[in-house]
Amino acid sequence: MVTQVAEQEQVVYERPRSLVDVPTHYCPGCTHGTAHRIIAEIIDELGIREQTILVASVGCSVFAYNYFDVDACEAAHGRAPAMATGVKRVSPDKFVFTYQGDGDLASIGAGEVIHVAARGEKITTIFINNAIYGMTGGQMAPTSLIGQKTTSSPFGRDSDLAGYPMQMAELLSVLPGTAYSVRRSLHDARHVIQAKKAIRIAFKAQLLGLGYSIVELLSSCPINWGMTPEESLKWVKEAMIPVYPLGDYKVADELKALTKKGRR
Amino acid sequence: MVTQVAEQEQVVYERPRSLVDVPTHYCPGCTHGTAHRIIAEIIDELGIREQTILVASVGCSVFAYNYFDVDACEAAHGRAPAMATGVKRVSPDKFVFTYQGDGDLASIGAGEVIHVAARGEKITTIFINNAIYGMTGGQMAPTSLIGQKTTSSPFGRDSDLAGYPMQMAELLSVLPGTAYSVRRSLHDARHVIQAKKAIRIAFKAQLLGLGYSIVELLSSCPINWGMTPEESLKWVKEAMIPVYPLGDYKVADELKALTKKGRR
Amino acid sequence: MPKQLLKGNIAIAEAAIRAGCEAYFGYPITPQTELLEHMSRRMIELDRVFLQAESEVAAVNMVYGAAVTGARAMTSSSSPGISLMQEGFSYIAGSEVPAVVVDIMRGGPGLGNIQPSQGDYNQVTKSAGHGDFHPIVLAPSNIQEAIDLTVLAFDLAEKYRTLVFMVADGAIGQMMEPAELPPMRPLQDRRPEWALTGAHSREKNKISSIYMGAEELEAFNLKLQEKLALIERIEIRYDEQYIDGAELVIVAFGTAARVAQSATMLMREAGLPVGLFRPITLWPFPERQLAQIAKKAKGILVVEMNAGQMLHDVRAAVGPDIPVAFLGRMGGSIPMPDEVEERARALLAQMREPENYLLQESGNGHPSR
Amino acid sequence: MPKQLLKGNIAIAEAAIRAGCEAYFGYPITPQTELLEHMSRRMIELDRVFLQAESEVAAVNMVYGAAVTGARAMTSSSSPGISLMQEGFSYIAGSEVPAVVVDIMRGGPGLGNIQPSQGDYNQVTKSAGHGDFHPIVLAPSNIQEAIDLTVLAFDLAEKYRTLVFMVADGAIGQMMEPAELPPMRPLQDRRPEWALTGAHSREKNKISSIYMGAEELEAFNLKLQEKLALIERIEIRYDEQYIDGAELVIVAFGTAARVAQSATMLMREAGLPVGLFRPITLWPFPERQLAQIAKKAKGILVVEMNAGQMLHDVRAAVGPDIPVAFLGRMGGSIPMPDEVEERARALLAQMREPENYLLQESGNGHPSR
Amino acid sequence: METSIIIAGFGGQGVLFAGQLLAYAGMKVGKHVTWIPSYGPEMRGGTANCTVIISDDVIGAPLVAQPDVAIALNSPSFEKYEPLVKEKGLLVVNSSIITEKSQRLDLETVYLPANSIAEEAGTIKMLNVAAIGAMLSRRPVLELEVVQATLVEHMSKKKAQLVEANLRVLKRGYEAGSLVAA
Amino acid sequence: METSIIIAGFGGQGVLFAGQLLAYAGMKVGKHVTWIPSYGPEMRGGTANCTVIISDDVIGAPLVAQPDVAIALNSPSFEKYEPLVKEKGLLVVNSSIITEKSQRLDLETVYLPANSIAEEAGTIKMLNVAAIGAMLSRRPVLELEVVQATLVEHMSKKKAQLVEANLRVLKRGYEAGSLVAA
Amino acid sequence: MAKGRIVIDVERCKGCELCREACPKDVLIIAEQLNSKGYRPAILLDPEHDCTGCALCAVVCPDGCITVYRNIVKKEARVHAQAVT
Amino acid sequence: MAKGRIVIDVERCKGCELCREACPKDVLIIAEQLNSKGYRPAILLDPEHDCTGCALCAVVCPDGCITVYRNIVKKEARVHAQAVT
Ligand SMILES: Cc1ncc(C[n+]2csc(CCOP(=O)(O)OP(=O)(O)O)c2C)c(N)n1
Ligand SMILES: Cc1ncc(C[n+]2csc(CCOP(=O)(O)OP(=O)(O)O)c2C)c(N)n1
Ligand code: SF4
Ligand code: SF4
Ligand code: SF4
Ligand code: SF4
Repeated sequence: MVTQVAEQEQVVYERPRSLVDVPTHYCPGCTHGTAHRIIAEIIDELGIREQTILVASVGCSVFAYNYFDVDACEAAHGRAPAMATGVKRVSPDKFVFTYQGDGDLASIGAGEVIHVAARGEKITTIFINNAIYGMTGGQMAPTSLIGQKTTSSPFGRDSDLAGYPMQMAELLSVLPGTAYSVRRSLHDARHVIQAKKAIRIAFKAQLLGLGYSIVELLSSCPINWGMTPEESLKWVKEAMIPVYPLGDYKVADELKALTKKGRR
Repeated sequence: MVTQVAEQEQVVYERPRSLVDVPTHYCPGCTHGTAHRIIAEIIDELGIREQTILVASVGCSVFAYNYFDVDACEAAHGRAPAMATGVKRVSPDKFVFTYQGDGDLASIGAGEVIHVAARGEKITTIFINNAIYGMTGGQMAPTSLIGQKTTSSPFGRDSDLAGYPMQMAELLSVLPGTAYSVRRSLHDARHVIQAKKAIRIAFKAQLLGLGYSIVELLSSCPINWGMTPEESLKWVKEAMIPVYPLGDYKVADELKALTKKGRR
Repeated sequence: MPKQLLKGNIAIAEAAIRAGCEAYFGYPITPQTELLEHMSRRMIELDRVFLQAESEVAAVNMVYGAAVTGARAMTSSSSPGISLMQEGFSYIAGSEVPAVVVDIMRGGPGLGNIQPSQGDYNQVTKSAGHGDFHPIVLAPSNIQEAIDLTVLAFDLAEKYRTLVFMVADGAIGQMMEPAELPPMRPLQDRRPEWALTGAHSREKNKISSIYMGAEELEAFNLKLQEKLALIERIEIRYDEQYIDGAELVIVAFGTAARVAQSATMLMREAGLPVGLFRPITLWPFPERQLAQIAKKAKGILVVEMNAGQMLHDVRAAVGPDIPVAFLGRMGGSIPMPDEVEERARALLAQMREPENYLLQESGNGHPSR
Repeated sequence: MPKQLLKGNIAIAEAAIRAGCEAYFGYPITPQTELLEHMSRRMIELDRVFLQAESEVAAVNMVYGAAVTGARAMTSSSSPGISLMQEGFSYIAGSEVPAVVVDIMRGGPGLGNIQPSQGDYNQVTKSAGHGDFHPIVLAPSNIQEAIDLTVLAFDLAEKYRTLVFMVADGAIGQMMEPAELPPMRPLQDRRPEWALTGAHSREKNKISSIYMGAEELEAFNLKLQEKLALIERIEIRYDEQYIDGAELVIVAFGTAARVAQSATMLMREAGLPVGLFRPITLWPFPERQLAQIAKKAKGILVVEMNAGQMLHDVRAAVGPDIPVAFLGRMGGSIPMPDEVEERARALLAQMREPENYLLQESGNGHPSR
Repeated sequence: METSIIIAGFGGQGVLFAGQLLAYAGMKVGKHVTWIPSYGPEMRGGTANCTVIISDDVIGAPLVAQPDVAIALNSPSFEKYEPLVKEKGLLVVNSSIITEKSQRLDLETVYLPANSIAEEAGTIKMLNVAAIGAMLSRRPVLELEVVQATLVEHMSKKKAQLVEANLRVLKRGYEAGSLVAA
Repeated sequence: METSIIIAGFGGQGVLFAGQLLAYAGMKVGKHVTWIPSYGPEMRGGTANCTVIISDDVIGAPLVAQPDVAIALNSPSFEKYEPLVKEKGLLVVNSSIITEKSQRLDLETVYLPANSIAEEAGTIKMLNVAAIGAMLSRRPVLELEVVQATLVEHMSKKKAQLVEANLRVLKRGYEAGSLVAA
Repeated sequence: MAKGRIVIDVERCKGCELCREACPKDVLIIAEQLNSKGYRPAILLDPEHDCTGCALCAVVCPDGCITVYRNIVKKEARVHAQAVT
Repeated sequence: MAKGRIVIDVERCKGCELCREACPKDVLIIAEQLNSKGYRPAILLDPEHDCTGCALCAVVCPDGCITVYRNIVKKEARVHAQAVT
């Protein structure tokens, strides 16, 4: 369906250079893909592709290292922050980021992420909170909502037995080594744009050597939620945001300026 | 040196029943001993000795199970909260507490303690913060102070390389499953008495089934700090308290009453 | 109970429940997850303990906690998760409490993949953690056996106050077969007297794996070794098929044994002198039994879904006098019956002209393909 | 360099530094801690990377992270910590990056104690994690050798892009002996081309242990097994003493070998035909070399500080034709030379009246005392 | 006698249920059966498949390199399994969405417009049942009646109202199968 | 010739340094030496000890069941090691704080008031050096001069001003050792 | 003449319909025929040439299938900026 | 006659001196001779019978070596209460 391109036309949106030109394995409508795209857009924009090292994690994003056109490795489940610490400590001039799901970061990896924040490791984490374990087929995550039915909480999450949703952006903001900790959502265009802004600032936090930065992104899992992509985004907006308020929980003074004046 | 006891005399202080009558292996002046004593006093006072199960941890308190006259087990390093979860889940009618050092709880065991707090496990933790690894001979702990010289931070803890002191009482108070999270100190009689008050409330929190309770106790390590017992308590007061402010960080409403009116 | 069409993971979970499992702690991992999922429903319905732990490290230590109170506790995982549980296993062994662990093995090393494998043989039989101990390791090769061995696992764990593993590969975890579940057992009405139940009108109980003095720890280890020796004497289990007159004996366990069985049947029908020896306890390994059989045979073919791990135990058992060949598939590939038959026929041929034999024998444990 | 009186842990740390170690990540644990402590001073002085990790799990994954960038990285721990690193080891093996690990073994299982032990033999040689792989395992028996093997460890790790262990017991970690340190090597000036250094004017590099398809993962495993086979062919190291004319050959490694050596010397002086065979690489195990020696001897005595772990490899190597006895101490007890001598003399005597022999032979791997 | 059947298609095409239907039916008449799904990343988006073995005696491997029967419900499956089917084996092709044709002369091939048949006699979702019907017409491993009875027993209660439709689709698939020229 | 020496006492009594002093001295004159401390929980409060072996050829085990020499600086050490010393071995007892006497007739025993000697000639902390002196007087494994030289070399700089005192204490210990009746 | 135009990579499209949802002008529909992956891709249906090239569809597309073109008209530069920022 | 009196378990005492520090009346001193553990224990030196039985020494003793006795005098009950609470 290629059509003539008129002279005066200009491209106002296209796939970012830092995304490899292959189809992803993500389910239709899964916003993991959206997160990938905006991260790649920022890598392009900041011109750091050739100095970036991605530490992928274990979850549906396990193949992220195939999708980003940057040097990449694959950590053990939950250990991406530790692995990224190893990478960064011996390569301080590189830009190092982890991409982790909520099972990976909040459950098995809670200790490691707490400690990179406590140490103020100069790395960045993009944290995909979809309130469930996607890869393994929809079990309860520490981020699942009270009452949420999953394949391992068939009667709905009962706080008496399974505890309460973990608000990681808030928790990590308490630690002194954290330079930037915010929560955004991917449920519509406006929020995607805001998420992208936050990612830019988080990346800059590392480039400025300010410490640990993390952006929590509320994301969808249509398949395991048993919803259509459209219903999923509605659920993010109406069910998740009330439990996971969007906002800035820690912003180092050096970054305040950036958050203010718009796009750059 | 037994002397005649006059008729009208009364005993106003003696070793608690719940402490086994053996000498401890703790170094002279180490306030681990003080913590043991006041815990045992509360166990006696609440009359729960026969329903108590202690989950000891790995640290200088590794032999705590020899000192408390209660059923006890010994967890792997850092895993006391997980082990206590296993104990409590199958014995909901028992009183279960862990006794952990700062290396055990804040370093290797950070993930497990975060999760008992997130789940609101009905267990209690007595957390001994002595800003160092005692058992292994004085290495840096996540709680060591900036500039503190230890056998693994010979030039003093440098936050650029080794991060910042972790304030666990504050961190754990953020999690919804935590019913009670406070910090006390053992550096003088007045504070020991306050610490004992806090332990009483923490224990009641569990007995009332309110969720997870933890009392962080600032403690001394004369041997590894290279100080006399007396200097050590001074250091707790003057160096540690400024970094680890004493206070109540989370007190469930049901407990507010207890904190108010004095002793019982 | 009538037979039902049951999925391996679910059959094991339900069998554990009927065997009186009071507490399950686990963490999701393919290809084991349905086991945890079944527990998440049934244990809650039965008002028993189910908890999805934050990690495998936490899960095994929760099991340890439940076990010291004398409760029947279990966990399940797959290869990477089993690696994370090693310290916990060692503590459980060091404090002699009963516990049951199910390992539905997948392809390794590392993240590898989630396809069927037998790559954890050494990890579970030789070293489930630091220090000198062995868990009892049971290896079913069909769903019915998986059910029966699950029940046995709890009984052995309690009888010897030891760690018992049941290991199967992803294929057994994922497949469905008709099988019969055992009746529901009543839960134990009270806890053993060594257990932690509160020092109520008795001396306190202590459970730990610490023995600071070298002498005490050695004494404990000697006691532990005696127990293991006893288990080696009386708990060995294995299965034989077509062994009479078998010149070539195929040795395999789990899914590999099913495959070998198909091949063996076909070859026997074709009149070839082939038999099958299937260890059911991987530890203790049926060393003497296999040695006996080897005496009568002319050659051995070990078939595994790994690089040749049980192979070492087979070699040690049968000695150098009889040639041992190896057929191994790795990374989630399952050997096919014709593959086994082809190899077996070749070996039988070679037995007639032994001189070529050495050429054909696979190196020490490495797949010949 | 002149000889210095050096403590094992510190000698190993300093040797690693001089071998060009760029990054150390570890967690304190007795009897290994001085190694970490030395690193905490020297690495910082040299402006290299030292980081006390929050746990052994984190430490091994930090090493993994440093290793994928091509940096010379290492960690060290003791038994319980080594158990916690198993998943990480498996990932490192699965992605073929070089890394060095020091295990100063202590008494197990569980928390056990902190006294010298060789109880991790199986864990490091047979199964350092899930899946099919073996690290190279070096076992020094004195401080000088510990230094030399540390340097070798880094070279082998890089040469084969593999995991290399150096295992010693607490005695070697804690004792002081005169030894010579190697000269300081310059750090490598640039990273290998497979390493992650940023996709600058080249295609991106990917390092992972995932091979989703069974075929791919099997292909990888075959490649890995070939590499291991190569190592088995050319990297075997061992030491012999008084082997000529030895009727009884004592087999031991590490501290047990030192003890055996004292005993052997004394017995030789007394004119008894005793020799010592000391494996230096525990994996690959000097199977053929030992088999050769066994051919000429009448009996074997294996001495270990565990329940008889290397014993299995010795048995497999020498076969059933020669009797193999075992002397093992556990839980931190170190066998004493006279103990070994006593046992050896008894065995020599029995060799003259073989009929009693079997009675005397210790069961499979369990200490006879 | 042992028959191995591979059923493959997109995630949504009811591949696993179709396989279980056969396994349950086989069990009903006392045969040995195994059912094993492909599992794992294929779960995401891609294709799913399962292998069913129905046999008169004990079944060894639950998986086969070369199935006696392959039912391909989409093109990727056709491409993957068409070459693997045993000589003289049966290949059922969902011609509604698979345009390719098999070049193998050693196979018995049925081109079944499963989607349309299902849509006509029931709902498009039942295309899997249609394919099963067609297969049974060519390989009477099990009697149609047995499969029908099994269908009735095993359709989850909430789907009960769909049973009739499924039976119709099964029948039509069976008929179509026997008609369609090889 | 191989001599094994165990030195034991309270944590603060300089047991480990005393052992290293001998090891360094042995090394200085080209002998084979090993030094190994007790480590671990004894660290807490309790007693410490170390084993030194000085030999003309390669040393096997760094630990011995029965030492040639035992230097007991406190009662627990006396109780633990007095029975273990080899026949005809040497036992040095810090009589300043050890009241017990050895019942063994097969030993050479020196009761040395180490605390008082140290306090007189230097500071009480140097009691370990006094004991070494006494031992050397009975077991000339090493020349006194060598040990003196080693002491000078190895006393950490900041303690330099104490060297003289230590040398005095060493000498007095040596003299006392040769005087005190066995 | 439309202000904008989009090109959808139909082979990569998974038919999640999020772009259709996002489009303020309703110029996107889901095709009848499947692509080779078995999905029904989104396609541009723009009879009245309503596409403004606002790029909202591209912003929400999880699979980065959409390229957006627009005729340069001063006053719109801002819109665009904001849209892709 | 003193208001109070303490008994110290000298064999358990480790001579840390914390009780001496805590005592408002300075009636505790450290003994010259070592106990069997090699520690110099604290002992009660109370010539002027100054010990009030306030129990502060016992409250700070890490090793629970001190038992405190006091003559019952109404008005002091409160002090005690507060002291041990
Ligand atoms: C040690 C270990 N435990 C468990 C697993 C299985 N596993 C793979 S991904 C995953 C969780 C994925 O959920 P999440 O992190 O939320 O990411 P998502 O798939 O939802 O994007 C689990 C438990 C594993 N691979 N390794
Ligand atoms: C898995 C494991 N890692 C390390 C150790 C060694 N270790 C024993 S105690 C300890 C830390 C003790 O410090 P802390 O928890 O602060 O307690 P403290 O001794 O200061 O009271 C360590 C690292 C161990 N026993 N197990
Ligand atoms: S399972 Fe969920 S998280 Fe994973 S790719 Fe599919 S939709 Fe996305
Ligand atoms: S080392 Fe420190 S913490 Fe441990 S007992 Fe001694 S003083 Fe207490
Ligand atoms: S959002 Fe993208 S993937 Fe979804 S339908 Fe539109 S173009 Fe296709
Ligand atoms: S506080 Fe206790 S241990 Fe310390 S000196 Fe006083 S009585 Fe002794």
